[in-house]
Amino acid sequence: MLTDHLLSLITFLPLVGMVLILLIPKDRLGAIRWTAAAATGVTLALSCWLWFGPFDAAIGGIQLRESAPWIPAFNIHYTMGVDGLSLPLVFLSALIHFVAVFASWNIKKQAKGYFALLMLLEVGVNGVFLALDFFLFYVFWEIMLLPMYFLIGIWGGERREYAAIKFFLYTLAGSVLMLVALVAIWLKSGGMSGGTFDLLVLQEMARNWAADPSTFLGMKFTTWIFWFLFIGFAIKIPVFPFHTWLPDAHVQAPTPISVILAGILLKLGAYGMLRINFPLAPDAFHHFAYALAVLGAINIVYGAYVAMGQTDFKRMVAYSSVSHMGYFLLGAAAWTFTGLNGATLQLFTHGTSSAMLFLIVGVVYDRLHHRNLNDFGGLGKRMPYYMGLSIVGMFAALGLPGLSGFISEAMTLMGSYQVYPVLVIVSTLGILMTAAFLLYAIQRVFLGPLPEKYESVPDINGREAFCMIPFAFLCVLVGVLPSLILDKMGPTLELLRDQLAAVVGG
Amino acid sequence: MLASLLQHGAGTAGHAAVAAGAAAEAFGPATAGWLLAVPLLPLAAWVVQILVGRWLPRQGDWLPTGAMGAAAVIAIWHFVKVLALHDPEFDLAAAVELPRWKFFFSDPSLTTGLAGFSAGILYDNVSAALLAMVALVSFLVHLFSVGYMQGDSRYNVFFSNLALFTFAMLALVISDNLLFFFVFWEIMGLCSYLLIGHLAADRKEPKMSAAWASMKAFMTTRIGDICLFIGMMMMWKAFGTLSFRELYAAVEAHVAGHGGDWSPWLTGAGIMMFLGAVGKSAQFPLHVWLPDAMEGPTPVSAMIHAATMVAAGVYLTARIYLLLSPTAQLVVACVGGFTALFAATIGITQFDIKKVLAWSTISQLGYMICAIGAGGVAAGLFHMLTHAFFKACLFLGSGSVIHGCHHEQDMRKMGGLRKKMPITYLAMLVSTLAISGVPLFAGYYSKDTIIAKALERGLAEGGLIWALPFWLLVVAAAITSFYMFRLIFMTFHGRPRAHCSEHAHESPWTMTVPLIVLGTLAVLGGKFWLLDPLGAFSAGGEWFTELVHDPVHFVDHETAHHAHLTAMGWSLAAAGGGIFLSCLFYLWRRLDPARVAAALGACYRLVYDKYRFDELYLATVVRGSLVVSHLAAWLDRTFVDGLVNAVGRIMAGLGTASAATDRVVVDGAVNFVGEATAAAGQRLRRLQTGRIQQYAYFTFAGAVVLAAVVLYRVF
Amino acid sequence: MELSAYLAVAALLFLIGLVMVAARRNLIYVLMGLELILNAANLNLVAFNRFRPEGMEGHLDGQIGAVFVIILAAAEAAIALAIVLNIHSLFETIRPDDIDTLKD
Amino acid sequence: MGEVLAFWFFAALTIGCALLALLHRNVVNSAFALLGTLLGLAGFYVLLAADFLAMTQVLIYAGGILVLILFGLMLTPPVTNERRFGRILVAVAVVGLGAVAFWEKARGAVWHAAAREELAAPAGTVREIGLEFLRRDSWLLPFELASVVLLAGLVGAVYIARRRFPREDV
Amino acid sequence: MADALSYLDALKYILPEVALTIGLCAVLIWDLLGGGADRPREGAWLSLGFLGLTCLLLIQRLGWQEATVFGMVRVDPLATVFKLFIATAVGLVIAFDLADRRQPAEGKGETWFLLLTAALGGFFLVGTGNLILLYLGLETLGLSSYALAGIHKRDRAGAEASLKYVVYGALASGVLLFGASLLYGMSGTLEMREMARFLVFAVDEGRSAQVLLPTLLILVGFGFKLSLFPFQWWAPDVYQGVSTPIAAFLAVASKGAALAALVRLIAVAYSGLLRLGPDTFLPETDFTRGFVLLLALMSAATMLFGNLAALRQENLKRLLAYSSIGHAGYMLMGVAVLGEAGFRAALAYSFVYYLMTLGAFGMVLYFANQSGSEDIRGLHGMGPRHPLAATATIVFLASLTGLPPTAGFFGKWYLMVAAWEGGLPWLALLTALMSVVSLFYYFRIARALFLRPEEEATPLPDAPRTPVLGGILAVLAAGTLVFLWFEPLLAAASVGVEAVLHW
Repeated sequence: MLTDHLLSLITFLPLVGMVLILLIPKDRLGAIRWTAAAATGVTLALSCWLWFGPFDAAIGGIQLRESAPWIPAFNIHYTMGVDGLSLPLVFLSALIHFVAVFASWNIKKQAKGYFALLMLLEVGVNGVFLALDFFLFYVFWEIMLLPMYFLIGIWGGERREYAAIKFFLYTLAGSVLMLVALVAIWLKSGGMSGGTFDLLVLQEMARNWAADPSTFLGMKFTTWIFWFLFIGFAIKIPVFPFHTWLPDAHVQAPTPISVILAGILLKLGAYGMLRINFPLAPDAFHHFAYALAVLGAINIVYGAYVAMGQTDFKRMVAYSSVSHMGYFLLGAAAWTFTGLNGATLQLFTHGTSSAMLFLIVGVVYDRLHHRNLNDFGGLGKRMPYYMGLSIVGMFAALGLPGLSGFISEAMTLMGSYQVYPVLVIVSTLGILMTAAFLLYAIQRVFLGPLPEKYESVPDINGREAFCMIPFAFLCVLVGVLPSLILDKMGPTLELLRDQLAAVVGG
Repeated sequence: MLASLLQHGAGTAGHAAVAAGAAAEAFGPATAGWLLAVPLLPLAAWVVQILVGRWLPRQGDWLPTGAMGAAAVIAIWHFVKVLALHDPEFDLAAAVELPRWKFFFSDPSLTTGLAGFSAGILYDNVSAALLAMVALVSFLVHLFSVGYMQGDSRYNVFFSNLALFTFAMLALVISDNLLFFFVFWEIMGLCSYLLIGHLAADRKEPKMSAAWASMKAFMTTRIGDICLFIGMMMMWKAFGTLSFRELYAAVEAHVAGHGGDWSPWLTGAGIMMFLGAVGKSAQFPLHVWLPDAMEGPTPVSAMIHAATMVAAGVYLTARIYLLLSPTAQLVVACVGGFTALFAATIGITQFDIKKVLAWSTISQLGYMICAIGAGGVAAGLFHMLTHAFFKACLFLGSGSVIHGCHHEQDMRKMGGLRKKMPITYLAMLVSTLAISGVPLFAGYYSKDTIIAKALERGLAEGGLIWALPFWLLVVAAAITSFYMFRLIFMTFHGRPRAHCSEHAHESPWTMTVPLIVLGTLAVLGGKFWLLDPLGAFSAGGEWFTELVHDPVHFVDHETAHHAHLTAMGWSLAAAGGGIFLSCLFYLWRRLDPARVAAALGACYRLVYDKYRFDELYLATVVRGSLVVSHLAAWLDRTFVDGLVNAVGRIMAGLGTASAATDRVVVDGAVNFVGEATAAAGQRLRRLQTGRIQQYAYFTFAGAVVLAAVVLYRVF
Repeated sequence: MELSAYLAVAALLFLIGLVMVAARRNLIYVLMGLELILNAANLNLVAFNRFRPEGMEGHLDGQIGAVFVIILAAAEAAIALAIVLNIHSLFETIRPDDIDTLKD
Repeated sequence: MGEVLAFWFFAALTIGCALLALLHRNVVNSAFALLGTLLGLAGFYVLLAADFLAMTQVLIYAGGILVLILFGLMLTPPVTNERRFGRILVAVAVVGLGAVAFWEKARGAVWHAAAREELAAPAGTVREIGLEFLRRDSWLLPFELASVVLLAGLVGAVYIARRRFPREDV
Repeated sequence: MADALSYLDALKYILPEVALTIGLCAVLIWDLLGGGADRPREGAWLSLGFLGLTCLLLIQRLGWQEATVFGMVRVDPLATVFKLFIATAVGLVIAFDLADRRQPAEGKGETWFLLLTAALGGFFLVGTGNLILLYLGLETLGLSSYALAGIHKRDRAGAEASLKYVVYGALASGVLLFGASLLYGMSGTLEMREMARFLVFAVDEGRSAQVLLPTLLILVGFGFKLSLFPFQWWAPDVYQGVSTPIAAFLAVASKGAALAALVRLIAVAYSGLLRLGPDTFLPETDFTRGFVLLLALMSAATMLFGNLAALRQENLKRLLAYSSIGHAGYMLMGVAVLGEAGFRAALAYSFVYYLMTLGAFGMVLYFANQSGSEDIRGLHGMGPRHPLAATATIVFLASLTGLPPTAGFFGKWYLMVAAWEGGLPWLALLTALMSVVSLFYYFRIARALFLRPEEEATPLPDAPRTPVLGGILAVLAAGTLVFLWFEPLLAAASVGVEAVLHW
């Protein structure tokens, strides 16, 4: 019984939390917080259970499928399902939102609204990962926009309005492209007479579309939808040159929101590419894979260089996300088994490490109220535990073996090298620069003499440590035992790769 | 060349069956467990130490030290067994069933890519010797640190990092594949970063220079690491495996398949992988980090220079030797030889006692690398081993000196410590004799073999360029003995030249015991003529070269013998010359070094400034990267952001633009008729003028345009 | 006379009405122009009613429609004039161009 | 023949007066010119055998609406310089352009599905129209609705045009 | 069929109209008896009561058989649904008017009366197949609206708005009438249903342009009511000038009625020239192509104008006026397809539009009550003080922008699909693009509400609380949000279109 609707539960439990929060009087802060914690906590527990319980790692395809008609006029169904691709991301989402609640413990300004929006955000994110109906996917996708807009816009930093609207406009532009593709795909699949949104069915149909030589304005149908979808998702990832919303949004967002943004929202674009973009336009993907790989390489190198040039700690971390998401694109574009696994694992590992980095920035910002890297120094003296955790996070981010980042980056690069050796070699420059700016940051924040004004800075407290330790633990765990996750993903990704290979023949 | 390779392979196969039986007898099924315990003991110690070390008695220093001690005992015990076996082709995997770790995927049905990857243990003669050496030296360094690091504000952290460092090196030594090799290799990079920068986070007086040095070390070695990774990827792409054994076979087959020709990309891959060693072993041109790494506490220096970091590079070069094409080998040999000489020249000019030792390390590493490049894998590794003993001894000795001199490192302020610190003096003297290549001391044997191997290869290949390594090494040998004795004389002889050295005192037992042990090994490490008078483990005491054979022999036995004699002559002459010159300058004071330096002028300054490589890199690589990154950041802020936003602006601007068009068009029309200039006037800014009749005009006009478009387009 | 002659007159009236609405700078003229437009339509209705096809004679729907138009014109004129009077008392002008406080 | 003459007479009257109303400087004169147009139209209606309508036209338009407009004229001040030929020309140009565009395409239009040459003799329509207004399945409902419209117009107009500052009345 | 009905049977069909007429008479009498000046609320309750009765009667008639009564009144689902649309909208407008604390007390009786009259006009407008009755309904609606616009006779802005409205409206309806007369001439009948046959003949004979001319002229009238380009000029000025409830009335009730009538006119009178769907294309004629192009161009221009001009508005009502222009463009997109799916989408969107636009105007009213200002500035920092109304506002804004899961998204989705499938993909793309543009100005409102600090809020010292209004907003927001309802909306639109297409 529970397993029948497990996915719906995971998706909509936060919504229950949101309703409960809205019912609590706004001056009862404690109740609001604990309700949020409980809602996300139970969701996390359920996703853990999903992981260890009913999910069968041996199956590559969709599991625990739920389906019910929703809007029959358009043949829209409420279809949910999980496979190896979505499982780790759902878990990550649940974890990050759970942690975000605790990271938000200090928020007092309109706390009720804040936590309610946070819950709504989780609904959208989990829904996107679990939806198997394109329309449903789109709806969940858009549900995330509003909460994010307000979470940045109300609780953000000095330029929050600008950042919020920029985020909103960029992502909405992407969504609109996706919407256009959605309409086109639906009509192509039969329109009012027999069209479908079922992603699995659409994947089957995509083979015929790929074989269809007719063109519109000189481009095949699959090419059109490929680019529409790609740009839509690329904005979210974000891929150069659509990335400029990200630093602004990150810098202005409050810490927990940055954590969510970097930890899970960026993954949505990537997930969308693997779930929808590439399978629905396999031939176009095959044709343009090199361009994508080039974009990925640009992301890696460019992001790292720009990060090096930042003086704002958070901005630097934000650009590091740009750089790290480039690995995904590179690995996915290569579409080798290793590359694909690496790229997908990168989503998870970057989720943990970047979440940690933003928590790190948040801690120091809470204490010193600025983020200017050149104005820190010597904090290791007063905050040894903080420094220790930071080092774990930063080295995980720079891809140190034994920590999670290395596994995914190494797999991505090795997998991609088989297809795009030159690009991979260029990308290694990004690895170098990543190390450079992170070490430089460590040095400027923690090492050297401690300025007088920071003499009384306290070390991290239990709550902050509680937020960071799960991520640190995951960084180490995945770094040492990547098979924990890869085993779950492998069959699905192999299936995915084979499906594409069946279309493009190779 | 190829024929010899094949021959070698055939010999191995024939021999293996016999040897495996003996090995299986010697090593029981629990061997893998024991071997894994060697790295895992320090790892466990690290975990405990990092988590709760602070609250343990004595801040837990006994924990890693004890673990290391146990690991050393295990490693040496197994090494002794290997020695007793006395089988040059010994490989544990052939004898005993070893566990394999399916790292990426545990699902066997996934057949592609890294899914098939698994990691195992590689325990052969080389690993065995190295494992024992690393474990022993590391243990001694731990022990030394107990004394040396007393009072450090992050005592517990230091020990945990040290334990992790050791773990990485030990694990690296027994890794049977490039990927895991790389993993531990990088973890060592992290530890070196943490340890070199140990004082940068000191609670009392953090040293910013240590921070810079640690970053420099990490970044410089990382350049090499990335090259290594690229090399790995090239190999993996071509052969689909990263296991050393399988790679040897695959490359052999590949070369055989191409009629004995090495594909250019193989040369490239080899050089790439070697560049990893260049970074880790501080070879030219990535040598710049090592001298700065002296910012770390002295035990760390000892660790890095003797047992871990730099040794890993040499070990890597040895491991991939069979993957290197002849061209790549030449590159390796030349880089090594050049580094040996280049670093030695700088060593002459330095005054910081640890800096001198650092440059000497680089130089000695050059020897090892050069040896491997020249085909003397055994020689290179042998030197690595002996060097580990005497260099660890030298470093710990210098640490002892520094400790005794209240953390003074400038040799110009020392002098006359011979009497105040006799144990230290003796240990260091012995080690210096060893490094200088004085016969009967450990270094002599290994160094001698290296020079001989370089000569052999030069003879075998012919040509000028292959002759280069030999001469580079010989000159370097002379310089080495010169500056090493300069160090001894300046530090221990003469009169105290400063306050600090006057009040020097001998170090506590935790520091002297390691010195004694290492000093002993510096004497005995080369030949077992004292340890093993009966020849139980080796015939003639040449234990290492008997145990580890070069995979390829380039010349016949006769030539080799002659070459050996020639090389011995040259190296003895070089060592003697160097010592003599040193005595002239610093012991007998017949020559004034200051005047010579002044006479050399700019040349001297250049060498003193380490050929200004730091400045060069700072100006090009570092500044260049920074400039590019700032440029990129600026570009991103202004241009890329602007570009995409411009679309939005155009959108918003359309409103204004259409209004502007309208201003022109509507105004123009109205003016053309000559009516209502005043009415239109300035207030006609936008279409929404608020005037109902103008709305009517716009409506008519719009309707007419629409109708016209439709009528004339369709009909 | 034939039908098209009536239609031409109606069309001319219609155009004159349009021009009057748009071009004269007095609200009273605007109202008069509106009346002209309605009358043009009425003329159309009546003329078409008269020239109906064979077999459909007798129906007076065009004429009746015109009656309704006249009624509506009266009501419209009443309201429009009331509004104009109101405008006059608030703005002291009935020049349409002067009544432009609402604009961008 | 008489019919043709009458047509031309009424046409001249209608269009001429309309043009006069459009172009005349004085608004009162324009209003009276409009009267000519309306009367001309009444004449057309007579020609078109719509006697009831002609009467209605004279009564309601000439007698009602026009008087209303004249009242409006009296209650508002004269506007000076309200005639601008340039402006009229622009309007004529714009409107004419549309007309010409359509004329170009619609030339030779047969506007009626089957316009007859032979017209039935005119007969009185008053009774017919009266009956139509009261027939259930014909114009009864619009007729009732018209009363509501007039009521609405009345209420609206009266409310808006009523003297708005009652305090000044006192 | 219609003739078979007895008088009483026929009367039963128009009972809602009868109830409304009685209601307006009652309100008028009540006002004449002096109630309007002293007890405005009673009149409102009276009106609401009759509107409620009307709605009940309409709901009762939802399932009835289609019929033509009194010769020219068409009672079918399209008419009934839109009568409900109008009646409920007028009811909400009356409620808004009651809640509007910034209006003078005088003229209330007239306001209620005129609103009911307008509703009656709307009833006939949406429920007739006769051009003259359609004109009559249009004018009843229009005349009442003109008077309503000027009902605050001491307000200069209101007076100016009413003047613009009446001039522009009378002009437009005159042009419509002229077009209708030409159409009458071409077909010899005023009944749309009979007209269809003649129009097909005419087009077959190659007289497409002759058919297009009256069509264009008729579109002027509808374009005015729906504020389509290039007939939209009045809308911003008028919306800004009139009181907020009346603006809501103009934006919703008047526009909805006009849309339904337009759909009926096209679907019936031009039924021979329609493209009924992807599979049932009738032979495409010059006329069809021209008509589609005309409507599509108008739709595109309307969208562009509305959305672009809204970008820099400061006055909320003016902003909403431009936004409603943009939305009219979206709705016209459905009509432009000239097919069943398109009509259905347009009607469905009008329901969505009803919810969110009424909500948006209610929001303006609510916050103007608080701050005394109708500018965006007046909203600053209001969000946290009025969480319910502000949250509802966000829902409306999201819906207006077209974000899921609000009804606005589903409506837009339907329109896009219909347009794309109907051969106008570029128009669908433009709609998508316009969504992004519209986000920019809609979320200036959200920004003002929530992102500006609370300290900036400037509530009037004696700002009255309007809980009822808040409640209405919440209900509308819930309606906008519960997207699962889209299915019934779709069904209603479907049934309505079916009814007219297969008449």
